Amino acid sequence: MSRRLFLIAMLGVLFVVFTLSMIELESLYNNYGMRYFLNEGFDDTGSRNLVTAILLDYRLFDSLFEAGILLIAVSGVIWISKHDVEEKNAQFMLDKYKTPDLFVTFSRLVYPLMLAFGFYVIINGHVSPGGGFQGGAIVATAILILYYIDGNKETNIGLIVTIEKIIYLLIILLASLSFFTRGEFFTNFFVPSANPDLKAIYLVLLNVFIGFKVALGLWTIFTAFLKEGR
Amino acid sequence: MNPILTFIVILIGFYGLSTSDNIIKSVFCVTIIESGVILLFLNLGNFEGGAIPILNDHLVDIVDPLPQALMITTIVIGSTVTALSLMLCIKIFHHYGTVEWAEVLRREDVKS
Amino acid sequence: MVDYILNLTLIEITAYALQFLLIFIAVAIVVHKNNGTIIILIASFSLVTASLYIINNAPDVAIAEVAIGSAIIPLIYVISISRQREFIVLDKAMDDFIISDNQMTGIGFILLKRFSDFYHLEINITNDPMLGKVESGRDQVLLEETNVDLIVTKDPDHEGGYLLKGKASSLLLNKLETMLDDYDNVRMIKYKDRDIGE
Amino acid sequence: MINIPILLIFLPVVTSILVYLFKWKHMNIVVLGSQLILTILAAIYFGHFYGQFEHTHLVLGGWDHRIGISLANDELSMSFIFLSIFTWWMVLAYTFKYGKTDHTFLFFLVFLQGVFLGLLQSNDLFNLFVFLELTTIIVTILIAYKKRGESFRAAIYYILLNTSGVLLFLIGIILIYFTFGTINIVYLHETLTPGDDTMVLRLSYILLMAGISVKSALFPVFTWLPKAHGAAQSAISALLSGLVVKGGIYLFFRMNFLYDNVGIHYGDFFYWVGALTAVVGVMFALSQKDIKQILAFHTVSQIGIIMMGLSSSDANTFYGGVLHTFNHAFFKSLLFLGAGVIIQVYRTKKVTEIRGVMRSMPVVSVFMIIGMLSITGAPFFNGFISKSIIKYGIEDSTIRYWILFAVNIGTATSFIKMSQIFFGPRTVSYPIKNMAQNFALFGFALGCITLGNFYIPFTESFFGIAYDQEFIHVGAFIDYAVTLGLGFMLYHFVISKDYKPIQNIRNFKLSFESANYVFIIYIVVMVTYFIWL
Repeated sequence: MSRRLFLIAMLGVLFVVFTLSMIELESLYNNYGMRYFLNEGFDDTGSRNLVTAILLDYRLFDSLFEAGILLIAVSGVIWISKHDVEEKNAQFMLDKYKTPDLFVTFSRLVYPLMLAFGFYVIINGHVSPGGGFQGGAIVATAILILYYIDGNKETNIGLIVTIEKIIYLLIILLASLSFFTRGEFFTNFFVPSANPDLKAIYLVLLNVFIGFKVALGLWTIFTAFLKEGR
Repeated sequence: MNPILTFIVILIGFYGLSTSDNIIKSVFCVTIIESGVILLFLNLGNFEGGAIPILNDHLVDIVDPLPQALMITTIVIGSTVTALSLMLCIKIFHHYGTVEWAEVLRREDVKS
Repeated sequence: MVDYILNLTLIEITAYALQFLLIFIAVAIVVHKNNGTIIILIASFSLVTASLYIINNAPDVAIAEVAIGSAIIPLIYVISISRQREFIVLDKAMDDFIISDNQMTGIGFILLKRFSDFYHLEINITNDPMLGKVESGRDQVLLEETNVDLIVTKDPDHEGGYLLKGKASSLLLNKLETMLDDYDNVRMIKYKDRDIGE
Repeated sequence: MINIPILLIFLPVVTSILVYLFKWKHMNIVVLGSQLILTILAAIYFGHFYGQFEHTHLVLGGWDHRIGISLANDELSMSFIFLSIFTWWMVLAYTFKYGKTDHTFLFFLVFLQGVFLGLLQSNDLFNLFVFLELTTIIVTILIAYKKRGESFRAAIYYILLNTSGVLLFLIGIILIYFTFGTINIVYLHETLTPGDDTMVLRLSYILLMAGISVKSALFPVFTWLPKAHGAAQSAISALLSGLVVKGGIYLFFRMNFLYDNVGIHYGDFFYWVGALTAVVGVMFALSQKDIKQILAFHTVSQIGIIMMGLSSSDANTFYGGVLHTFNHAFFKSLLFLGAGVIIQVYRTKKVTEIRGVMRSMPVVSVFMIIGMLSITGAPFFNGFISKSIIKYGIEDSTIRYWILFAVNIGTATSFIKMSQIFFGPRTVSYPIKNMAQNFALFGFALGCITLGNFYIPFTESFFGIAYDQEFIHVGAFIDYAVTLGLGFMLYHFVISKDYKPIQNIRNFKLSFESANYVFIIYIVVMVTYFIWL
C-alpha cells in the first residue's frame, strides 16, 4: 500500500510540474505554424482540408513511413500467428459462434452503406474531413462486417499481403514522381502555381492508394486475429 | 484547464502500467496513454473561437492543422503497436498458461 | 471564478464533462479486475475521446479514431481475451475416454471438467480427423506450432491407459498433473521446448 | 547529389519489399548488390560534402524549413551511417545461407536498415518519433522471430516499455512545438538562446531524455535489454547490441545539440547515471552463467562507460565516448556472432558446459579472443584506446577514476570466467563449415584491430579531433596486467565459489510493473535535478 501511495506522490510531482509549465506556456505560445498554413496552405497544395494538405504534401515523408509501420506490423502479425503445421490441419477449432439473424440482416443493410461512405471519405479527402487513412479504416470496418454475416469466410491472406506491398511501392513511386517533374522529392508533381483542380488529381490519386493500402493492411490484421480466435 | 485534465489521464495510464500485474492490462494502459497524448496535442492546438482547419471562401481563424496531421499518424502507430502486442499476448498465454507478468517472467526456460 | 463558471458556453461545459468522464473511465479501466468489463470500457473510452476530438475542432482525427479505435481495436481485444478463457484439447484417442455414447461423460472428461472449473476455463474438445492422421512423433510440433493446449492419446505401453501430452512451460498443466494422482491409468508427458539453435 | 540521403533510406526499403514479393532463391545476392550500391552512394556523398556539411540541409518538398520535414547530415551522422552499413554487411554475410530460404527474415532485416539510416539523418523531431517507433516495432518482431516462449516474453516486455518511453518523447515534442512553432532540430539549435530557458523547455528536455533513456537502456530502465538480446538469434543480438541500441545514444547527443545554447548542465547527472549503469551491468554480468546473458549485460555496462564519456563537457572526452560506441559496436558484434557459432555447435548456452572450443574451432576461438581482449581493454586493441581517452578525461576526480577502474576489473573477471570455454578436451566435432560466418567474424575482428592502431586518421576525419597523446606506454601494460590480475583473483576467490548473494543477483528479475515504477521515479529525479536544483 505504501508503494502505491509513494507512486501517487511521484505522479503528483509530475502533475504539479506540468501544471506550472502549462501556466507558463500561455505566455510563450507560438502560432507560427497556424498562420503559415492559413495563409499559404491552399495556394501551396490545392487542398482545402489543411490536414490532408499536411499529410499528403508538407509532411508526406512521415505519411510514407506511417504506411510503412502498417506494412511492417501486418507482416509481423502474420509471421507470429503463422503455423508451420499445414493450415488445413489447423482448422479444428469449434465453430459454435452463430450471429443472430436480426444482426445479419442489419449488417447486410449497413455493409454497402459503410463501404460507400469509406470511398466517399477517401475520394473527398482534400475538400472535407477524411482522407486515405481514415477512409481506409472505414472500408476495413465494412469488410469486418462481412465476417459477421458469414463467419466461415475464407480469405487468401497471401494475396492480400502481396497486393498491399505492391500498392506501397506504388505510393513511393507516386510520391517521388515530383522529383522528375520539378526536382523536389515527396510533394505534388504539379508546380505550386498550377490550377488547384489539377493539383487535386494528385491528392485524390494518393488518397486512393493510401486508402487501399490501409484497408488491406487492417483487413489482414483482423483476419489473422479472427483465425487465432476461431 | 483542458490540457491539465488530459494530463491526468496520461498519469492514470502510467499508474496502471506500474501497478498492473496482467499483460493485457498493460496493453490497455498503453492505449490510454496514447489516447491521452493525442488529446493533449489537440487540446493545446485548439483555442476559443477557432474553426476546423478546412478552408472556406471566407477567411476565419482556424485551429492549427499540424497537430491533427501528426496525431493521425500517432493513431495508426498506436493501433499497430496494440495489434502486435495482443498477438504476442495470445502466444504467451498459449505457451505459459498465464498472462500474469510475475508468473510469465518467473517460469524457468525449460530446454531439452 | 463564479463569473467564469456562469459564462461557460454549452460547448465548454460539454468539453469539461467529457474530460471528467474520460478520467472516470480511465480510472475504471485501471482498477477493474474483470477483463470483460474492461472491453466495454475501452470502447466507450475510445468514443469519448473521439467526441472530444470533435469538440477540439479535429474532425479528421475523430474519424480516424472512430474507425480504428471503436471497431477494430475492441475486436482484437475481445479475441485475445476470449482466447484466455479457452483450453483446447485435441482428442486423438477417439474412444469412450472422453466421449461415451455421444455424451461427454467419460472419466477423462470429468477430470478435465474438474480441472477447468478450478481455473474458470472453458474446455474446447476437438477431434479433427485430419489431425488424427498426423503421426505421433509430431505431437510436440503440433503443441508448439498450433494453439492446442493438450493432446489425449492412448498409451502404447499400457493396455487401456491414456497419455496426456502438454508443454512443460505451461503453468496450467502443473495443476492438472497433481490431479492425475487419483487416476491409475492416465499418465502425463510434458514436452520441453525444442532448441532450434540459432 | 544533395538528394542521396533519400536514396540511402529508400534503397533498402524498396529492396526489402522486393525480397518479400519475389521469394526467389538468389534474392540474398540482390540484397548484397543493393548493399554495394548503398555503400558507393554513401561514399560519394561523403566525398562530395566533406568539410562543408552545413550545405546538406535538405527540406523535402522544397517548403519553408520551419514547416517541411528536413534531413541533415554532419560528420557524426556520416560516421554512424558508415558504421551501420558495415554492420549490415557483416550481418548479411553471417546470415547468407539462412537468407536463401527465409525471406521474411531478410525482409525485416533489410527494412530495418533503411529505417535506421532514416533515424540517423532525420532533422525533424516528429519524424524521429516515427522512426523510433518503427525501429521498436521491427526490433520486436525480430526478437520474437524464433517463436519460442522466451522470445515472446522478451518481445512484449520490450515493446510495452519502449512504447511508453517513446510516448513521453512525443509529449516533449508537443511542448517544443507549441513554444517555438517548429520542430526542426537545426533551426531550433540556432534560435534557442539562454533567454529561452523556461520551465516548459526544461520539462520538454526531461521528457525527451526519459524516452531516450529507455531506448538506450540507461540505469533504472535497462531491464528490457538483457531479456531481448539474450532471447534473439545471435545475428540479431549482434545487430541490436552493436548498433540499434546506439540509436538511443545517437539521439542523446542529437538532443543535447538541440539544447546546446540554452545552457542546461546535464553533465554531472548523466555521468552518475552512466556510472550506475556500468556498475550494475557488470554486477549482473558477473552472476550470469548463460553466455548470451553475460554478453547482453556487458552491453549495459559498456553503455554506462559510453555515457561516462559523453557526459563530459571536454571535447576530447566526449569524442572518446563517441569512439567507444564504435569500438563497442565492433567487439560486441564480434562476440555475439562468435557465441552464435559456438552455441550452434555445442547446442547449449551454459558457460559451465562448453569446453574445448580451442581444439574444436580454432579459427572462431582466435576471433573470440580478439573480441575479449578488446572489451577488457588490452593495448593494441580498440577498447583500450577509447577507455584510455575516457580515463584520462575523468582522471581529475578520484572517485570517478576508481569507478571506471572497478568496472574494468569486473569486465576482466567476467571474461576470464568466459574464457574457460576455450580450454579442456575436445568434446564435439565441428561439422559446420560456413565460410560466410567466418568472413563476418573476420570483418569485425579486423575492425577491432584497425581501430585499435590507426584511430588517429579516423577521429581526425570524422570528429575533427586528433588524439596526439601516446596511449601505449609501459604504464598502460602494467595497468592492464593489474586489471587482469585483480580480475583473476576476484574470479578465483569470489565468483567461482558461487555464493548465495551471487545466486540471488542471478535470480533477480525485475517485473514489468516495477520497471515502470522505477521509470517514474527516474523521471521525478530528473525533474528534481533539472528544474528545482
